[in-house]
Amino acid sequence: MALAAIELDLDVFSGPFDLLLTLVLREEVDLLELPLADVVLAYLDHLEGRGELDLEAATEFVVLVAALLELKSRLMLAGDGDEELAELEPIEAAEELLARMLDARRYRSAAAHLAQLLAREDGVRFREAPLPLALRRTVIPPADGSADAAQLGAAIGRLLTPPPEISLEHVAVRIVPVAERLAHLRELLRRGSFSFEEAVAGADRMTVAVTLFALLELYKRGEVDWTQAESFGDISITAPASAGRSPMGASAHTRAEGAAG
Amino acid sequence: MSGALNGAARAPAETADARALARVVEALLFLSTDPLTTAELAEATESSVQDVRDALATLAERYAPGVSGVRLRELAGGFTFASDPESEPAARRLFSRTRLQTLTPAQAETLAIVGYLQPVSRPEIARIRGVSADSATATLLDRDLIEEAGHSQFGAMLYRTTTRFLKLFGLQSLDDLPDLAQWDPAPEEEAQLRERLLAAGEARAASG
Amino acid sequence: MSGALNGAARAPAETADARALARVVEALLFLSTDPLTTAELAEATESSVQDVRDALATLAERYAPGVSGVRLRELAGGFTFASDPESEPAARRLFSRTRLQTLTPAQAETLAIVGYLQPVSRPEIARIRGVSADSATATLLDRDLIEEAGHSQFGAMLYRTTTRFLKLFGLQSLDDLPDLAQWDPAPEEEAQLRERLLAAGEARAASG
Repeated sequence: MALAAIELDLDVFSGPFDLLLTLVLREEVDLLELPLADVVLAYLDHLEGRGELDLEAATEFVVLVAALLELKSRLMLAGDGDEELAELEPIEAAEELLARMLDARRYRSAAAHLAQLLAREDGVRFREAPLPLALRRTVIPPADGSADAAQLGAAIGRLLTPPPEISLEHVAVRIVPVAERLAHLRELLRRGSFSFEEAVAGADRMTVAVTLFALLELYKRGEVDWTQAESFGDISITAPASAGRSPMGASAHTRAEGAAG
Repeated sequence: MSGALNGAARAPAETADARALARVVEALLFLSTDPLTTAELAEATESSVQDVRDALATLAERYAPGVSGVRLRELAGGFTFASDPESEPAARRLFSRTRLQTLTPAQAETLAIVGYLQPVSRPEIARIRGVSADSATATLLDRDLIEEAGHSQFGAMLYRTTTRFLKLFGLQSLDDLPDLAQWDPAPEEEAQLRERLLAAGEARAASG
Repeated sequence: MSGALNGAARAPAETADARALARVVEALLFLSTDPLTTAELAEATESSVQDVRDALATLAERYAPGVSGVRLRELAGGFTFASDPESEPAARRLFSRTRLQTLTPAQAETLAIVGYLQPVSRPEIARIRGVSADSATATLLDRDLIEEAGHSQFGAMLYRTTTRFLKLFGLQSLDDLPDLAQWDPAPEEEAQLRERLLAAGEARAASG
């Protein structure tokens, strides 16, 4: 028996299971919108209906669903940048992932909006008849010599240009080393107390995030004390009142320093 | 019925010249596949833009819902005639050629990205979607909803939306697309997401 | 059949159903490229031929000369809308002007590839451009800027430029095509232009 016999009736798709696979591979059904749990439930229903277990078909099903699951989780993790993400500090990776998720979400919502617009225009057609012959005959061809051959040369020049090493440039997050931020905070601390705002004046989002991470690190090591009067308020940072405050533990140190380097 | 038409004759169409202009504008809109701007109509009819506007107002009454099976629509920066949806069942029976089918989610998403970011390259679309956009892009090109728009500085082909896109989606211009920020999560939700991601990232770093 | 267009049939259009049918027939005639017979219209609208005739009579009044710039005409066994001849001068101004198009980037690129490499096959053009060249090739053929030049050894159609191409660009012969040195990023390379274009195209395709 074939898995094709399993009929699915889901929001995004209804039809036989093997067609679903084809459509997923051709990107005509969005895997991200496909509830795999429902697919599994439909399969279990199917099994129950038959009253017997075809071991071969069951194995095939498990393999296929596992492959779909893996594919789907990769999609959800925004695929192509995984190696890059792995090299980022956790906080950087989190920011990058967040930015990507928000972006994906914006365009997914925009896509839903477009689908609504299209649905609103359902049943509207336009005339697409060619012009009557009498009018078509009046087409005026551009005059001889009116085109510039230089545009042909320019087009070839563009086509001869090899692509740059693939352009992750516009994707890549600027790397802000924690060590540099640690040094910056220590330098400020030597001059007495300061506020977090001062420490990150004019800095970009990534630097702000890494500075906060560095600040946490200094706090763990007992090098600073900080207070924040209210949520989202400025943070004031001072040298610790008692120098005897013990650090959080050697293992945390080692890991953070390893990451910072 | 002719009664509706006579009743529609307001001030602008009262002179014989104004009525003649409305007829010519009507014929041009009928002939043209693309929406025509008031400037194009004025130039073709050798009239003022104001006279063209008056003619369009006359036609809007002549082609009002319930009066005519054809509607005068303002789309893609110009004016065009379109069928009234009430005739769709009959149109479906008569014409084998179907109108634009609905878009798959992948196509809608790709179209949204091109709509908002144009001109935009395929690698960039793929980056935002997290998956390749090749087949969706090809289909959208095929359906004349997007078109090529030169090359990026890195040599990748750039894409933009077409006039047909605006027409089929009932838009006057790209400015009719709502601000993307309206789909941003609330600040609390964003903060929550950030925390969860950070926690996951730290767990991964600790285990790795 | 005779008399379908003379305005004798006022009474039927007085009912709401008859008016609705007239609107749908109007929309179908508007959308159709070819004349439609009363039988076709009756089938599409699921009405009787007599009701369709009455609807056509109503439309004949609505689209009478001097009333509308579009005419309802009975041709070769069917009905069709056509623009009124009074609009022809304006239509000529409008459509002959918009026909004077410059080359789109895709067309310029395809034309440049044919110009410099001729004879060249469509698959080769697509490989160099990294995207399909079908629609650009069709337009260039249509405008008589390129023409077919036999088949390659693998059976693909080959293209070359035409005399019209030389005239349009004001060239005496293909030798007058601009020297590429000023646009060539690596003029010192020994390889043939064709090989280098294919290599760059494939690199672009690989990079997305």
